[in-house]
Amino acid sequence: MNWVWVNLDLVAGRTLDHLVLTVPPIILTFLIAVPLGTIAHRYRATRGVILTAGGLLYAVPSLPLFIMLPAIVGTSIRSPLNLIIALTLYGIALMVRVVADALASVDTGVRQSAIGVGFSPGSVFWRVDLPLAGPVLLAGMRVVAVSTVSLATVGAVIGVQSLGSLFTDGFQRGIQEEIVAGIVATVLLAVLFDAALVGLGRLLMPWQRVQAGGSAVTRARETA
Amino acid sequence: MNFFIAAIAWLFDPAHYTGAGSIPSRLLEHLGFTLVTLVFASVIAIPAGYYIGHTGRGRRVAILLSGGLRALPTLGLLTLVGLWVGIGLEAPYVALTILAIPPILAGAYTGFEAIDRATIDAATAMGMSGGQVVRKVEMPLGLPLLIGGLRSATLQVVATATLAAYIADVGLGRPVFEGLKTNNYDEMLAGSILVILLALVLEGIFALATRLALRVVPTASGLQPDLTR
Amino acid sequence: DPIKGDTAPSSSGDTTTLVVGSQDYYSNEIVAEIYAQALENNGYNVERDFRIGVREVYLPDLEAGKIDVFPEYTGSLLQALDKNAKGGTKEEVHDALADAVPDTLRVLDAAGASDQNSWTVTEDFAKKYNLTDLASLKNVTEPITVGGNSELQTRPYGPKALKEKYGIDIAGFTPVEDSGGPLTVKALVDGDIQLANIYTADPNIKSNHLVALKDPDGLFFPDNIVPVVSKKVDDKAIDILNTISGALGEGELVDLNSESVNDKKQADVIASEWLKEKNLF
Amino acid sequence: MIEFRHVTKRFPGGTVAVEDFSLVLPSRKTTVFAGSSGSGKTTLLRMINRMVDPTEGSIEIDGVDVATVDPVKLRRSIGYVMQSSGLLPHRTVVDNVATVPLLRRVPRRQARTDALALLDTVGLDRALADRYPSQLSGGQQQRVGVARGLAVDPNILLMDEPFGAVDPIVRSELQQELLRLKRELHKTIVFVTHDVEEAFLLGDQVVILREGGRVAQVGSPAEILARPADDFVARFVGADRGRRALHVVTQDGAELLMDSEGRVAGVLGHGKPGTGEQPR
Amino acid sequence: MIEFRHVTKRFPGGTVAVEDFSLVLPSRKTTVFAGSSGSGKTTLLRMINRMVDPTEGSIEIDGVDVATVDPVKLRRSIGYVMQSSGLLPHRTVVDNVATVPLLRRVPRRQARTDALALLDTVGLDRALADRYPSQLSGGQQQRVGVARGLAVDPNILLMDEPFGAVDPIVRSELQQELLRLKRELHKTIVFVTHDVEEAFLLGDQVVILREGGRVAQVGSPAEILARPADDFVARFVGADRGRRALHVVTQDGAELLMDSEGRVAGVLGHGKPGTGEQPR
Ligand SMILES: Nc1ncnc2c1ncn2[C@@H]1O[C@H](COP(=O)(O)OP(=O)(O)OP(=O)(O)O)[C@@H](O)[C@H]1O
Ligand SMILES: Nc1ncnc2c1ncn2[C@@H]1O[C@H](COP(=O)(O)OP(=O)(O)OP(=O)(O)O)[C@@H](O)[C@H]1O
Ligand SMILES: [Mg+2]
Ligand SMILES: [Mg+2]
Repeated sequence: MNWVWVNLDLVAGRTLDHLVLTVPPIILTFLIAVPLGTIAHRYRATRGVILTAGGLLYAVPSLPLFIMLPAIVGTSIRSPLNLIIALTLYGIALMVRVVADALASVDTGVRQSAIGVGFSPGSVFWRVDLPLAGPVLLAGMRVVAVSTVSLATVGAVIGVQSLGSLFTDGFQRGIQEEIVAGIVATVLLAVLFDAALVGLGRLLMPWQRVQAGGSAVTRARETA
Repeated sequence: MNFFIAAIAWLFDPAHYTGAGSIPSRLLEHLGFTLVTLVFASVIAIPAGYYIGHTGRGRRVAILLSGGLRALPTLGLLTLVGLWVGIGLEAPYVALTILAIPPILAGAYTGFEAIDRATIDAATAMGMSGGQVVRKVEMPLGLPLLIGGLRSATLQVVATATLAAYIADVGLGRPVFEGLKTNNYDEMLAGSILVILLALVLEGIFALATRLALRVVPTASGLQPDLTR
Repeated sequence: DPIKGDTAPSSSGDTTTLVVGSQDYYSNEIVAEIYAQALENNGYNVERDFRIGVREVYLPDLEAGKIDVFPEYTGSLLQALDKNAKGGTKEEVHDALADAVPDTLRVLDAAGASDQNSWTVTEDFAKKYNLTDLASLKNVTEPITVGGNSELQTRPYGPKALKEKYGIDIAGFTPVEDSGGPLTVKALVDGDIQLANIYTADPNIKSNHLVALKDPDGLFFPDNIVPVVSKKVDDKAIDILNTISGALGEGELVDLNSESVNDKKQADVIASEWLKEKNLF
Repeated sequence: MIEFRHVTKRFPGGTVAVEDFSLVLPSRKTTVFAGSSGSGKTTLLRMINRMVDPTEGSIEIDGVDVATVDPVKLRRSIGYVMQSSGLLPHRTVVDNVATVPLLRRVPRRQARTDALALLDTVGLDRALADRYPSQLSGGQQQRVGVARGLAVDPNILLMDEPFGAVDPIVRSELQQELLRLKRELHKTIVFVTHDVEEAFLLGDQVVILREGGRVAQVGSPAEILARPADDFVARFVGADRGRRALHVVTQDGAELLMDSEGRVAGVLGHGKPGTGEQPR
Repeated sequence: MIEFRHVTKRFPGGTVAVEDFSLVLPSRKTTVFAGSSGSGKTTLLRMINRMVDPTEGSIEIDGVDVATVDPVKLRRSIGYVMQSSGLLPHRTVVDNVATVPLLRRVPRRQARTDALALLDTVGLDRALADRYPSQLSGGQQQRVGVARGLAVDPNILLMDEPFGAVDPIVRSELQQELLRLKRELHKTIVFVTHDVEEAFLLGDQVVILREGGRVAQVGSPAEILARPADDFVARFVGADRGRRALHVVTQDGAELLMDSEGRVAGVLGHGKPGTGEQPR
C-alpha cells in the first residue's frame, strides 16, 4: 500500500494515459456501430456479412491485431493511434451485433402502432426504435467499456504507455504492489466507466426506472 | 501488403516445421493449452451456473462477480501470479481460467433462465423430481446458450493465450514475442496469422456445434448469448 | 517497417530542446532520468521519450535524429552496429564504438559504471560442479537450460556463441521476458533453468547469492554506460553529460538499481537524489 | 364511406392474405371484421391507412383513392388503435396521447390540454396523465390507446382487436365505453375481432371472413344469426352446435333459456327490446 | 373426491393468493374455477398436486391429506394440462406423451404403443407422432397436452386454461372433444378458465372466484345464472347488462332472442333440451 502513496503521481499519470487510450474508442464504437448495426438490421442481405465480419474480427487476438494493424493502416506500432483504432475495431465487432439485436428486440406492436398513427419513417427511428433499443444498447456499451479498459493494458507489451505499464514495470522490478495497483486501478476505472454509463442511461431513459428490467436487457448484460 | 507476403513466406519456410518450437508443435501447444483451460473453467463454471439457473439463488453475486472478473486485466493477473509461482504454465492457467469463467457461467445460467417457465412447471407437474427436471429438461434446453458461452470463452482464451508466452515457453505467442523483441516483423506477423487462423477454425467448429445443438432443441431458435463477451 | 516509430517527439530547430530516450528497462531509465534532470537544471528543455523498447525498436529513431540523448552500453551497442566487431578492453571497445556509429551520432565519454551481460548460476550449482568461469561449464553433467529474454537467442553472446567459443552444449532455452528480473532469478533459484543471462548491475545477484561466471575469452564485451548523442547536442550539454559519466563510477549502478528494486523508488526520485548526493548541478 | 374494390394482397412470401375483396363500409357506422386467425382481418384494416398497400384493386375514402394520398398524412387523419402493446413505453400517458398532434406541430401547451380532455372522454382519471404505460393496468392502457386514436379528431377510427388482451370483466367495461363513444362521436369505425360475441355487440355491419379474406357473410348481427349463409358461418357463430338454438326451461320458478347441450344461455324476460340503456 | 379445508396461501412477497378456502369437489364430475386474472385459480389448482403448498389448512384426496404424500409420486398420479407452452420442445409428440410412463419405468415399447393409442383418444393423427411440438398448430399442441395428462390413466385431471391460447373455432372443437372425453372416461376434472361461456359449457359445478380466492358463488350453471348471488357474479356472468335477460323478437319469420341492448343471442326453438348429441 505504501508503494501506492509514494508513487501516486505515477499511477495518476498512467491512469491519464489509459483514459486517453480508452475514451475515444468507446465513443467511436457507439458512433460507428449504431449506423452499421442499423444497416445490418434493416437490410437482410447485409446482415450476414456485417455480423459475420464482426464475429470474425472479434476472434482476432489483441496482441496480433496491435501488431498487424500498422502493416495495414500505416500507423507506427508504438503509436497510441494504433491502439485506439484496434480498440475501436473490437468495440464495433462487439457492438454491431448488439445494435442489430437491440433493434430487432423493439416490440413490433409499438412500432406498428406508431406507424399506424402517422409517424414518418425518420420519426419511427429516432423516437421509437432508438429509445426502445436504448436499454439493450446501454447494456452492450457497458460491456464494451469494461472490456476496452481491460484490453488496453495489453498495449504495454508493445510499448504503449497505459495502466498496463505498471504490470510490465512491476514485473521487471519484482514489485508486486505495482502490479496490484495496476490491476486495482484498471478495475476501478472500468467500474467508473460502467457507473457513468448507468448514470447516463438513467438520465436519458427515465421511463426505465418505473419498470422491472426487461428480460432482453438483463440477458444482454449477463451473457456478455 | 508485402509484409504479409513476407509473413506467408515465413509460414511456408520448411525450416519452421521441424525441431523444438516448430509451427506444428506451437499450434498443438496453443490448442492444448486452450482446451485444458476451458476444461478447468467449465468444471468450475458449469455446475455453478446450473445451480444458479436451477435455483435462482446467488444470481446477483454471480453477475457482480462476472462483471468484476471481466474487468480484470489478463496481463496484470499473469504477471502477478507469475511473480508468485514462477515461470511455467501455472500462472497462464490461472489467469486464463479466470478469463474464461464469466462467459461460461453466464451461458450456463442464462441457458436455464431462458427456458419457458411453463415448460419447467409442466415437467414438475408431471412428476419429474428436481434432478430429473435438470437432466431431462433444463440441460438439453439450456444447451444452445451454454455452447454460446463456451464459444465466446474459447475465442477469448485462444486469443489471449498469446500472452502466456510472456512467462512460459508455450504456444503461438512465442513467435509473436520473439519477433517483437528481435525486430523480426515477418515472424511476429506469421505468429499472429496463425493465432487468428486457429481462432477462426474453432469459431467454425462452434458454429457447427450450435447448429447441431439447435437440431436437438428445434425451438430454441436464434438464441445468441455471445452478443458480447 | 512499422516498428520504426514516428511518435518520438520531433526536434525542432530550437537547440535548447533535447529529446532524451531510454530502453524499456528500469535501470536504463534511471540513467536517462539523470541525464534529463542534469540537462534541465542547466536550462535545457527536455522531452522524455522513455521506455521505448529494445534496441531494435529505438535505434532507427536514434539514427534518424528523432532522439538526441540516449544512455547506451558500449559493448552491446558496438555488437549491434558491427556484427564482426572484436572485443577488448573497455577503452578499445569505446574507441571502436566511436568509429562504428553513423555520422549522425556521437559517442561521449564512457562512465566507469557498467551493466554487463553475464552468464549466472546459483551458488549451490557453482559449488556442485566447481564452476568459476564459462569454460568450466564443461564439468556439468546434467542438461543445461538457459533462461532469458527472447532476443537473447539471437545475440552474439547467446547460447550459440557459448557453443562456439567454449564448446558448451545447451539443452534448451526458456524465455522469461523480464530482462533478467525477479522471475528469471526465481527460475534459476527454483532450478527451472540452470544458466541465466543477468546483468552484472542487478542487485538480485547479491541478494540471491548468485555467481556470475568469468568470461576469459571475451564472449561479452565490456558494457560501460555511454551517452550517445545527436548533432543537436551542443558543447555545453556534452560537458554536462561527460561530467555525469565521470561521476558514475564502478558499482554505482548496482546501488541505483537497488534503490529501484529493493526500495521501490521511481527513477526520477533516484536520479534527483543521486545528483544531489554527488553535488552535481 | 370506405370502399374496397377488388382488393387482393399477396405478401412477398407468396401468402395471399386477401383475395378479390370488395365491400362498402358506410360512414358513421361500425363495421366489424370477424374471422379466425390468419383470415386477413388485420391486412384489410391496414390497407385502409396504407400500412399495407394492396397488390391489386383500390381502396377509396369518400371517393378518393388512398393510393394517391401521402401515407404519413393519411395516417395522421385516421385514428388507429390496436392490442395493448401499442403505447410508447418511454412516453408518459399524456405524451402518448399528444404524440401525433405534436408531430403535426400543434403547440405543446395546447396539445397537452387537448390530451387531458381526451382522457376525460375515454373515462380515465387525469391523475394518471404523468404515469408511464407500464404503471397502468391493461384496461387503462387500452383507454389511453383509444384516446390516442382520437387525438387528431379523425373521421375514421381503425381498431384491431383492441380489447383482445384484457380480462373479461374489464373487456366488458371497455366495450360499453366504446358503445357510448359510438353514440357520442359518430365516427366511422372499423373494428377487428375474433370474438363473435364482441362482433355482434359492437357491429352495425358484421363481416364474417374465411381464410384469404374471402367474405363468408355480410349483414347485421340479426341477419347473420337468423340465416347463416353456410355451414362455416353457422359453426363460427355457434349455431351449429345448437348454442344459438335456445329453448325455454322452467327451473326454480325462473324461465331459463337453454341451448341444445343443456347449457344455460339466459333468462327469458317480457320487456321491450332494449334501447341500449343500461338497466343499472 | 377432493376437499379443500380452510386453505390459505400467502406467497413470500406477502400476496395472499387464497384465503380460508373450503370446498368439496365431487368425484367423476367437472368443477370449473372461473374468475378474473389474479383471483387465485392457478394457485388453487396447484395446491392439489402440491406444486404449491398451502400456508394454512389442508387438502384431501379421497380422505388422504396430500401433505402426507410424496409430491413426485402424487404428481405422477394426477394429470395436468396447461396453456400451450407446457410441452417439452426437445421431445417428439409421442415422447412427450410417454414421458411420465417412462419415468415410471414402463418399458419403452409399451409406453410408445400406449402413447399412440392416446393420440387416437384425443383425436390426433398418428402421423404426427414423430413431429416436434413446434411443428404442430396450437390446437394440435393442446391435444398432445391432454394426451400427456391422460398418459398415466389418472383419476384426476387438472386443467389450467388449457384452451386459452387457441383461436375460437379450434377452441370450440377442443371443448367438444373434452365433453366427449368427460362422457367416455369419467375422470374427476378440475378446470380453470376466465371465460364464463366455457365455464358454463364444461362445468358440472362452477366456482366463481373473487380476488384472493374468495368464493363468490358455487353452483351449477343454471343455479348461478338464475340467481346470481350478488352484483359481482351478475356482472361476471353478464347478467347485469341484460346480456342474459332475453326477449323474443320476430324478424324475417324467425323468432330471435335479443338481449336488452338489442344484440341477438339466439333463435328460439321448441324442441327438447338437447342430450348433448351434436346435430351434425
Ligand atoms: N408482413 C407479412 N408478410 C407475409 N405474410 C403476412 C404478413 N402479414 C400477414 N401475413 C399473412 O397473411 C395472412 C393474413 O394475416 P392477417 O394478419 O391479416 O390475419 P388476421 O386475420 O389479422 O389474424 P389474427 O387474428 O391472428 O391477427 C396470414 O396467413 C399471415 O401469415
Ligand atoms: N409464486 C408466486 N409468488 C408470489 N405471488 C404469486 C405467485 N404465484 C401467484 N402469485 C400471486 O397470487 C395471486 C393469484 O395468482 P394466480 O396465478 O393463482 O391467479 P390466477 O387466477 O391463476 O390468474 P390468471 O388468470 O392471470 O392466471 C396473484 O396476485 C399473483 O400475483
Ligand atoms: Mg390480426
Ligand atoms: Mg392462472
